[in-house]
Amino acid sequence: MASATSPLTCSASDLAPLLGATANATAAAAFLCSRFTAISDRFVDTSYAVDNTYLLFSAYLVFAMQLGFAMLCAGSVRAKNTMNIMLTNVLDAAAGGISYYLFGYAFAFGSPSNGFIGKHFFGLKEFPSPLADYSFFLYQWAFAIAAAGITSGSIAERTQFVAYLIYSSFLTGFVYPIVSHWFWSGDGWASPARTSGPLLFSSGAIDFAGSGVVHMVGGIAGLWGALIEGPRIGRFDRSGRSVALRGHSASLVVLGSFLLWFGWYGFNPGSFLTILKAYGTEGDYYGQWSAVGRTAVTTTLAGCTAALTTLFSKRLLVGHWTVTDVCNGLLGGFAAITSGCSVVEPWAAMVCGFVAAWVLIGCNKLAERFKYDDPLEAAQLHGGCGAWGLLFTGLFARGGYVDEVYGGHGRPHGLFMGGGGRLLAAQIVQILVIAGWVTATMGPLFYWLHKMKLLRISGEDEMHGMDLTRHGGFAYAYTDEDDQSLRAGVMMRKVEPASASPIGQPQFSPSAV
Amino acid sequence: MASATSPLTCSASDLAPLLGATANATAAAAFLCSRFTAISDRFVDTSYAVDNTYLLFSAYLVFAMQLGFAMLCAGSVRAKNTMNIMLTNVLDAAAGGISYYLFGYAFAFGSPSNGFIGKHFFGLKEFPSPLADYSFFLYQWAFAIAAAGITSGSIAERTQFVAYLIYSSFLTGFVYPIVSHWFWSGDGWASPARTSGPLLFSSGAIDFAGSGVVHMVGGIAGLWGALIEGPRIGRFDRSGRSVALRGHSASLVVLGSFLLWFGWYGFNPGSFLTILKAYGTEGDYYGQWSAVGRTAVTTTLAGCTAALTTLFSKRLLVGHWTVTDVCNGLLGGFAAITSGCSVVEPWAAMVCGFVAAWVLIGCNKLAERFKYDDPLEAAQLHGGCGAWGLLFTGLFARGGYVDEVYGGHGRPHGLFMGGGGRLLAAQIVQILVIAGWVTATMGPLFYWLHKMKLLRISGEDEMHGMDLTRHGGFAYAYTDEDDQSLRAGVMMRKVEPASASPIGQPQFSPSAV
Amino acid sequence: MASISCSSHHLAGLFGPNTTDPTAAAAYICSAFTSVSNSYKDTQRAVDTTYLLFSAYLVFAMQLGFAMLCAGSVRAKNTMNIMLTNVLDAAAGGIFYYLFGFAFAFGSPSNGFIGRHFFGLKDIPDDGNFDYSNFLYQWAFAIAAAGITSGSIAERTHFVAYLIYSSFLTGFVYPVVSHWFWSSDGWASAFKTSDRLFGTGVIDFAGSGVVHMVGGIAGLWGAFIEGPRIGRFDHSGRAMVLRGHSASLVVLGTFLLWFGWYGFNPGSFNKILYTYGQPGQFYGQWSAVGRTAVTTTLAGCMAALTTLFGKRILSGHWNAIDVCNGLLGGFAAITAGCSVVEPWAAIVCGFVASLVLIGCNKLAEKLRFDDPLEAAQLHGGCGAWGVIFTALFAKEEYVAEIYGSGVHHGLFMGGGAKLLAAHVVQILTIVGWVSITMGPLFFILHKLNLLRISQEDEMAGMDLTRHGGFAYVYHDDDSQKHGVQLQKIEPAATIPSS
Repeated sequence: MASATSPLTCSASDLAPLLGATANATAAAAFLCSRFTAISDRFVDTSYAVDNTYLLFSAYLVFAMQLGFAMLCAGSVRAKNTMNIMLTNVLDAAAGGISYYLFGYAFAFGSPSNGFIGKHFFGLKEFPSPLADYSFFLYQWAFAIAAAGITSGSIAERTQFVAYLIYSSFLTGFVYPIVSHWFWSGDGWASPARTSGPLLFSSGAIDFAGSGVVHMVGGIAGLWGALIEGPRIGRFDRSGRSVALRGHSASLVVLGSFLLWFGWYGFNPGSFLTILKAYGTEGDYYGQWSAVGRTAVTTTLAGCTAALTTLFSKRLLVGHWTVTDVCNGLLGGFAAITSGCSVVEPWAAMVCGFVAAWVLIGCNKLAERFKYDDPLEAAQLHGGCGAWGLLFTGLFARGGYVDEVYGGHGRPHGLFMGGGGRLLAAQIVQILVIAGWVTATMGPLFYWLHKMKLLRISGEDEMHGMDLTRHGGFAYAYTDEDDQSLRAGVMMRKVEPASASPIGQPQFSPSAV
Repeated sequence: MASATSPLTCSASDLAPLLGATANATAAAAFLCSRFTAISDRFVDTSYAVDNTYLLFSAYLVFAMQLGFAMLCAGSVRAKNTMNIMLTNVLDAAAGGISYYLFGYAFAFGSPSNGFIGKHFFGLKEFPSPLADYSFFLYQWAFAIAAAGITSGSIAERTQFVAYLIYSSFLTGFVYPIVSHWFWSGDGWASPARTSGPLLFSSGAIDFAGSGVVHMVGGIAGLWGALIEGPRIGRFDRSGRSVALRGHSASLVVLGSFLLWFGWYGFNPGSFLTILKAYGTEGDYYGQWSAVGRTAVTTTLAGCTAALTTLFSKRLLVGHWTVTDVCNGLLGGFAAITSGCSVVEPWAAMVCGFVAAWVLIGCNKLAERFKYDDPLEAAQLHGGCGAWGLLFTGLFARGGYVDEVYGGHGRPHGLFMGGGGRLLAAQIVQILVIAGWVTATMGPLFYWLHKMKLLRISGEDEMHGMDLTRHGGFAYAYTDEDDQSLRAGVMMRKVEPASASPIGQPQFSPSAV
Repeated sequence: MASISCSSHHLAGLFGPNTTDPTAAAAYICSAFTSVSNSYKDTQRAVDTTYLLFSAYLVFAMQLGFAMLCAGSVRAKNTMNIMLTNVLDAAAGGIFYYLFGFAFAFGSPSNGFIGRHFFGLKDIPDDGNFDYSNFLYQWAFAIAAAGITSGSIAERTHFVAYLIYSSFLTGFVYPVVSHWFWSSDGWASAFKTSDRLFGTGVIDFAGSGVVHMVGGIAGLWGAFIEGPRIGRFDHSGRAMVLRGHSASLVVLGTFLLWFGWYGFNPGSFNKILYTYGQPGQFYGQWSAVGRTAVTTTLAGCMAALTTLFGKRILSGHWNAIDVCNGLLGGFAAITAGCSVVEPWAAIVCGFVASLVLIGCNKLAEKLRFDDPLEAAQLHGGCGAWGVIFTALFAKEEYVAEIYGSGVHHGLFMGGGAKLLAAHVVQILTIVGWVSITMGPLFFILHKLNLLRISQEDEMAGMDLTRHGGFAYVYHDDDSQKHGVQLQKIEPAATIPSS
């Protein structure tokens, strides 16, 4: 704002002498200057309105990703666990909303603060301020719940619902906000826009929309959860060979993937937060609006390249044209470009997507070898491709774009673009720090839940599916025609074996459906 | 832009003599004028930001139509081909992204160029320019993939995947961009906004959002594909009677139709590209923002009328209230209004929708008579209703609106609105040219694929469904509980009848799921 | 705009005779200011229209949400039927609202009861008050009301009855209610310039009463007159569960509704480029819009969590469907007050809303009232709570910013009871008006045997008997066709137990 308004200022004491001999020079100058001040104020209003419109609609798109996650997860698990996984996705959003309001946002962006954790705006107290508005809170909340959504995929189909509630609140309310404070807040120790101290390696880590902050955090948390729980029953047979446990609906997987793609246009371009900002001279056709468009283009190209690479690689490796693999490849490309989307050229985005597809394939091979079971490939996809994305930014970030987006001149940029190794060093530090922090917090949590027997469901529950045993029934009833009550009875028998009547009455209230 | 900035210019050399006797007239004038220049620049920035925000979010909505197509197609085919059709929709978007980036956009909008084909901006080189920004590229890409999506519906359930990849790249990368160059680029020979030569019939063809450029191109390409392939096995019985091959999920059809409706609000109103533009006097309540709203209203009313007309007609003709038919009618109304949405009155949109519903019903009758099989009625819907839409614009375009949208005074407009026959003549030329061009390019391509035995799958594959034979398995697994591996084995047996073991090992790698 | 306006007469006086040509200089400068002012007006309109249009698109997406929610909540055999009604809500609503609904609602100037201009969008746009974008936005609201009602009477209603009530509701009943509370001429509107109800008028910002209660109460009468579905209550009167056929569609629909609600509530400001107090401040309508999105989110989140734990205690399950309904109940409740309450109050609103919903459901069960989607309980009950909630918790500062001074604020916030009185009147009026219009309509349809389908049709499912076939064909191999589907109707088929 400040830079935009300055040349419009008008000082009556400057203008009056210029008008000098007029009848009432002071009054004339005051008259004119008051008009200019009014115009300047009007522009301030306009830019607030435009920027908030932009940010709010971006936040809505990011929120739509939660729907995408829900559908992707639902389609990727077996039908008997659909209700369970969808419930966790709804609660990510709901519990995340409350905890991010109460303290998560304060930990992340409560400035002024130290480099480690924020300490203002608990419960949105003294909000809004000139620095942050409600739309920014909403936007950040949508990001926070995305991280928890990623993790839920890794531990799907075998985790107790209570464990889910605990880790989700902890991740959204504490682990994730602190990471976002480090890299995105003006006070964060590794932020490239740090104002309260020197930049890390004079550069700061560039994680524009969160390959590390969101995707790696979610992916590594999932990695530990899935590792501690062990694979699902039947995922590896007695001789140790891997057996595919197919999801129950490819339509839902495609629906979810497209919704995530749709929402990613809020995630990446939206991370500019404002759109009405000139770069360099005012009145020029090139400004932040153009950079926003470029970010949408790089995002698109990275995903497209990754999808095509996956298609042909899988055709060669497996022999099938598989839509679910293509969808995962696509998402891997998006997760990778998220870090550098605003500071790379479109052709570099294609490089990013190409490598991301191979990173994902490699991680999946590795996971299979180590008998690691992740129903949604979430750790591989968001952890692996997210880490590649951070490296990619350190290699391909273009100097001019970095200067425009983060301010300053001659900032360190990508190694391959002639910007030296400082940015790359900062990116590597970011990868290590995120991996370490999430491991140090989420690892013990999952281990403790495991020891308390709160993490994994019983083998019997797992065989029957959690929907029957925990969530009041199966998600689908396509074939029940008139034997509805019979079917409900059959299902309930499984839950309560004591029920004597062959056609048991449903025990739960009708409104439970 | 020009209209917004011109009256705000302030020339110090004009103003200084007027201030004359003041102490320092030149300095005072320079002072004042510099302020006005700053204001003018600020308005330029603001309008770039507002217009880009508008265009980007419109592009996101148009992209959501790809999801709509995917769901509509998935629901309209039989369950055994669901994976196949969804994969083609994902790849439309992905392959389209790459090819449109590399050369499609250059062919379409690479100005300055000749009337036939563009020749700049390959790989977005020297982009952005004052004429076009990244947001415009993104918007046009979303349009390009829509055309390919239409065609995929016509040839669903019986086409080899490789054939699909070939025609899709060719259509998105070459056939469609050239058509869009003719009618939408400032250099195009039939463009109503042509700047590099005389307008066709002093009018140019008005195809505002692409009834012809997008829908007819996709529909006619599909017509040739489906015609050369022939109908699906079982579509017409031995005595030649038509047998309905029902899609597997009406829910997906409705989901897809609503998503397309949602996305159409980006497709039609978004085609204005800018929203901050005054018509006539500045500061008036009427301007492009109002025309954008009117376009959304005409779009809505055309679709609504077509849906209702279809509902009652089908009730009379068939005896059922059929939701899938109503959805198709709705989409037919949208495809028809797309051409004239910005230049007709709301009441005319209702006429458009009413006729579109009958055009679709007529085309379907005709298709049945000629034993033409199009699983999604795509050729009838997008080709037939699209052509009607072009005629409709030639009949009902209102003079005042045409002048506002395309500039100029007293331009030829609709025949029924007293605008003479020149616009109608241009529209008829457009229909003929598009039909001819697509036939001349896509017809031989499909024929060549047919001769190379690359077009149609084998009868055996078609009976089993492509999901099993080509895409690694069925899209749905609702009932598999613990006999997962057994089931997978059964499925694979169909592919490889040699497999002897009763419980076959899945042949595909676990990461394939 | 006043402060940019420039009077060349006044300015020429200031320049005085020493300037070579003071009149021309002043005119020159002032014309520049006038064009600045005009450009600014254009900018304002473009920004506000962009905002309103995209909000309208989001609200429209709610219709998709309703369709998916309804489809998932009914049995598979009635899926085509319910989805068709949702498509037609939007389509028929579009035509009727264009022809006269919008005119009844906002055709000003008019009396307090009903509007009478803009039939068929004549004279739209009019001088900056109403533009096409306003029509589109209000249309999306109107079809939402009809969508609510369709849920209540699902699975047992004649399609023709559906067409009749839907047109009547969207074209007449709903527009009149929205005229009362939202038009500047409406007798109970807080936007009224004088003679406001109890000196304050009703604050129903985005329509807990106008949209949700109208839809919910219409559904209540419909479902009440039709009676419960076959098999919903057994011979001894105990409630049986008729489970919906797809929880995935329910969750999909719920998330889409949540997504669309960001157009419904924050979008109801209609404008975003509007200053509160002094221009040039960071705080203005753009901030209030953001706050509204936040209160909406928090109310829904809290209601979902409360329902989760409440139902766990009551029924022993972690039930996704119930959580979704609780969530929507929270949204329906916050809709009235979303713009004028603090975020913490929204949490209170959501907490109570979920208890209201649970209570209403218990009551419905006791009274043997069958509503397949809980629409009457959810939209009627939680909507009414939302109207009350606003009268208790509306904050003075926010009310003044949005409605101007003179409108009262919440009882618990020290604003006295006048607002509460007005809101109680709103609830009673809406209940009364919808009952005397929709009640007789449903009763006539019932008497003419146009309301409820035959028992046979109901058992077989309407998709087979009325809509040309079942919605799903998953296991069609090559012998597909109607034979397999029709077997399901013929009870000869044995069902292998799962």
